Amino acid sequence: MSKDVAIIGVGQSAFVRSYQGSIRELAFEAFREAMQDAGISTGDIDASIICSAPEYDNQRSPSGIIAEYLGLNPQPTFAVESVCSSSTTGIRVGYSMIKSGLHDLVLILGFQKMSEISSADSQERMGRGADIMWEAPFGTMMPAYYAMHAQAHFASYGSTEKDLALIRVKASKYGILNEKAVYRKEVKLEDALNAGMVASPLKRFDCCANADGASCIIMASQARAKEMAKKPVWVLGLGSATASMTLTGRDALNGLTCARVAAEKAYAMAGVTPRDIDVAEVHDCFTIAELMAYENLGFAGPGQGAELIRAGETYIGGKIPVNVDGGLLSKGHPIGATGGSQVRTIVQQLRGEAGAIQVPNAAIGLVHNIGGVGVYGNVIILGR
Amino acid sequence: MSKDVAIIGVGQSAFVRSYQGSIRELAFEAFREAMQDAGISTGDIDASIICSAPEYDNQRSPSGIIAEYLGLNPQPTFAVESVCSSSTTGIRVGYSMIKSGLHDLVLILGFQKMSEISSADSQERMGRGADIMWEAPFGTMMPAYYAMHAQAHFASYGSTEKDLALIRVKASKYGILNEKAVYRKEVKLEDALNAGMVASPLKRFDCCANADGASCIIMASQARAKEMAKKPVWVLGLGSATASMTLTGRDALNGLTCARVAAEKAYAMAGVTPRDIDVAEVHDCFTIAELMAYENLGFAGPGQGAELIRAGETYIGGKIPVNVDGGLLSKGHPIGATGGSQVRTIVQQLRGEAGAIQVPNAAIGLVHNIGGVGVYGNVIILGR
Amino acid sequence: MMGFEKFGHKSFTSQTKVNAFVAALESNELKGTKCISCGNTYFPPRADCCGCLGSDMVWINIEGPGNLLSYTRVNYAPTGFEKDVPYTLALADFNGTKVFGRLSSAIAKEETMVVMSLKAAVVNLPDGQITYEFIKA
Amino acid sequence: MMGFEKFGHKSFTSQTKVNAFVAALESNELKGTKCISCGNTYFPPRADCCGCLGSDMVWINIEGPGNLLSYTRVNYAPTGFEKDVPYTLALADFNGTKVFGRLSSAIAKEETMVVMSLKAAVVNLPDGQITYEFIKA
Ligand SMILES: [Zn+2]
Ligand SMILES: [Zn+2]
Repeated sequence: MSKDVAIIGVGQSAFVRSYQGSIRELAFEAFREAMQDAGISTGDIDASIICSAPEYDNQRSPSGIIAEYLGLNPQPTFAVESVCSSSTTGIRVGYSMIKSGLHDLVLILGFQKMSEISSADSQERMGRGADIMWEAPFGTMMPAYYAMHAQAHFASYGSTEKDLALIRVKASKYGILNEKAVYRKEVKLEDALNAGMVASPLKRFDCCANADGASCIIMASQARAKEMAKKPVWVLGLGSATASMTLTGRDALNGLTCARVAAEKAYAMAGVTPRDIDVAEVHDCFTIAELMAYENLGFAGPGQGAELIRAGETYIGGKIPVNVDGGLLSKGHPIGATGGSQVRTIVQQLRGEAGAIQVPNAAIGLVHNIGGVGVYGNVIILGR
Repeated sequence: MSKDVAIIGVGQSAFVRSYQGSIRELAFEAFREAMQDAGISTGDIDASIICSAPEYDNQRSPSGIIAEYLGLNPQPTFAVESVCSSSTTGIRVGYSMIKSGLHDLVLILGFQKMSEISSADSQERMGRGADIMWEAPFGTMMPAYYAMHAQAHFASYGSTEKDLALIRVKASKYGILNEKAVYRKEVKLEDALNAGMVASPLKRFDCCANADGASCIIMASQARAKEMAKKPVWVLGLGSATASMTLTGRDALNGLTCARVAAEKAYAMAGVTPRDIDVAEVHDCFTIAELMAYENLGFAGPGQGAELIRAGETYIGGKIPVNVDGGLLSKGHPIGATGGSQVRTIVQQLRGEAGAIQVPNAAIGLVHNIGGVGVYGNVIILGR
Repeated sequence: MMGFEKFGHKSFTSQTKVNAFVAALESNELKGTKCISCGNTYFPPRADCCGCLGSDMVWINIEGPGNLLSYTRVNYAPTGFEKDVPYTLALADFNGTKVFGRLSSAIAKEETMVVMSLKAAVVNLPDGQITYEFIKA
Repeated sequence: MMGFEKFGHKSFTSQTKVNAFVAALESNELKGTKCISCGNTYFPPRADCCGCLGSDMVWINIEGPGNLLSYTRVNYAPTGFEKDVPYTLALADFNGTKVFGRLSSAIAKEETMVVMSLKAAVVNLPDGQITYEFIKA
């Protein structure tokens, strides 16, 4: 467990339905918070990495315009993308650039203004999210793919719609406490179970909402972190993996291979096991995604994830508190910003600065961030 | 001058006006050549980095579909973008991932199928390439920006339209020899000077052509490179820098700050000077870009670049041969693939495998790849 | 136009080296490809083999019966598919080759279940497009 | 609609915290912003200061005369600007503040030259859009 690269600053804008400003102004909100958190100025930043799903922007190559607005010229900047996991990919790249010695301080800015394009345009892009040659021509969308995973999980393991609803109930409980979340109302079990069907067996409350938002993470080399940060949070493990984009290339749909492989790599690098994790943020774009994450991350054995939520073990006070900031289900899912928001929550937990949602004595935390429907998987293990 | 990371395989598709296949099939052409060049199989690759300007694709998140087609699951993959310099950004990231110890073998695949979208759509996207708030509303395009740099260079230093034409004449001489180039006809000085004006002072032959194409570079750690490669080419220096996207934020238009700063960093890392460079590939999307590159890279003093081309010093046999593969002006400029193609040329030169365009005894080579109009600049120094 | 734009309820791309897939559908056959050099088989069909880097492929038939691996009945659709809702998307296994597509609307909601036996059938759509769907075996 | 879509020969984005820029143009003034905390000035105007991370800005006037730094007369244009060609794009310096825009078509090609003296003038376009251009000082 080496402590070579640390996170020294975190920031996030409010996640909102429709941000009333430009993407550069949205990015600035997360940037300012992270810079003030780290206590540094723009001249300290050696490079920036901008993370987003570019099909939502009218601006081509937004990394250039955002780096300019943040005052980060002439330092290098570029964009990275792995759809919904773009900002944890950015963090993986930032880690590499620091560990390799190219840079000492790297800023990772994730953003998405999903409302930048019209709703019709958005519906059009959704249709192009899967393999456009072999799957999109049948009329596919993200909820449908996750629904097929849910159906397969139910068939393999006997999990139920109620298990999924229980996950949403937990998300809403914590979402109420998160002032940066887009959805802050209680969802009762019966509300979740009685909601309209989107793609069977997923109903309205099984799905997270689109949102506009930005997140910002500042990473530093060991030397700079020790010099600058009161409470550095160290990158202990990083794992990344993929699965074929087309479902035809996958072994089974009752879990996500990319998450399982990424987790194995992250645990091995950190030298820890699932039992060592005190608090986790998992990618719950749909309730079924959280259920599969329990198993793919080793918090439960294959098919035993439902028992965790039934027993309340993923609440604060349980064996492994998961998504105690409300998750994507409550916060909303501004694609490029999501992973950075998850990392921010874990950093605050490990610093003991999480307020009402603090998991007592959290020392090791985990982030699980998935791009596409199990196409890209990033797992990050952080420690204080 | 450390030899930690090497290039062990290079490949490129033909660059053509309109590729008659899918983007995955186009990518495969460069991939196959690089894999055969390196003599490895897909299981050897630890991660892939896919480089393109995404606004030309109908496929969202093409990195997933391309990695799948190349047989690179479950290894990590993601996209990087800095417009026209995307694939050298990919190489910089690949270097980091290897040097940091995360991976041993990384594949960087750059591609662009500019003909994937209609010509009208392409014209529409061109209008969104600059700052969409403050410059695009006036009707800007890439040639206009480079033309303003040309006008400023002429005003500052007395360079002329004829100097630019001489650069195109050189490009065409070598383009004829490059069987993968899209433009393989001779351009005489008077042809270049008499061609129609695009954006004053730039005329038709001052501009490179759009093209479809792919490039592939395989990088390896020192240990793997020594074990696997007969003629590894080492990454000696990497420099990257930016300038504001809006012209209003720049000091002067008679050169590109991002290139000058990137070059300084690359020379410092490699421990060499401009005089040590035996052969260079520079980003000649427009003739003026090559002229500015002479100065920004230190091959000539500020304002003295024109003397180099007037004296023929950038031909093979001259002081510093530049773009002896025909450059972007002859090869075409498939945005995401361009930097990888430049790197391939230098690798072949340093291996002594460049055939008709071989610069005798080339030992140290340089690549200069620019994204946008001087927004992103990457300089890479390679040695055998 | 290359021919591939004819495939599917809505097409997103027209150019591919495997557009003969559409001609096969027109002859009522669902086909994948097989690499001559190494024997790897592919569905969806591919022009290139990532196993051996070869590009000499032959067409092979995907034949039933197969089994339903998973499915979902969707009530919302992306642009261009609105008039089709609800429809059921499915993944089926044909002797180890997985195929993605729609389940025939002739299969009742109640009888749709994982592992049910299926075969693929070509469907000519009213607008001239061609596709395939899964019907009861 | 926020107001910013009114700026320019063609607009690409409507939402910004500095859309009062358009109202200033309507009052015949070209404005940038100045940070109250640190005094940094910005053109184009910004809502946030990257110097001190503050977001309290006041509007300031950009006043002439300025000098032409560079220009180009374009014969091709992107979608939406086709009817305007040829037109001349330019960068000018107003006492250290650089401004990008078009040169007035009233300035003849022959008299256009780097360092010529200019001032900015608001232009109301026939379709209701508003912009500015550079005219002879
Ligand atoms: Zn084969
Ligand atoms: Zn300030």
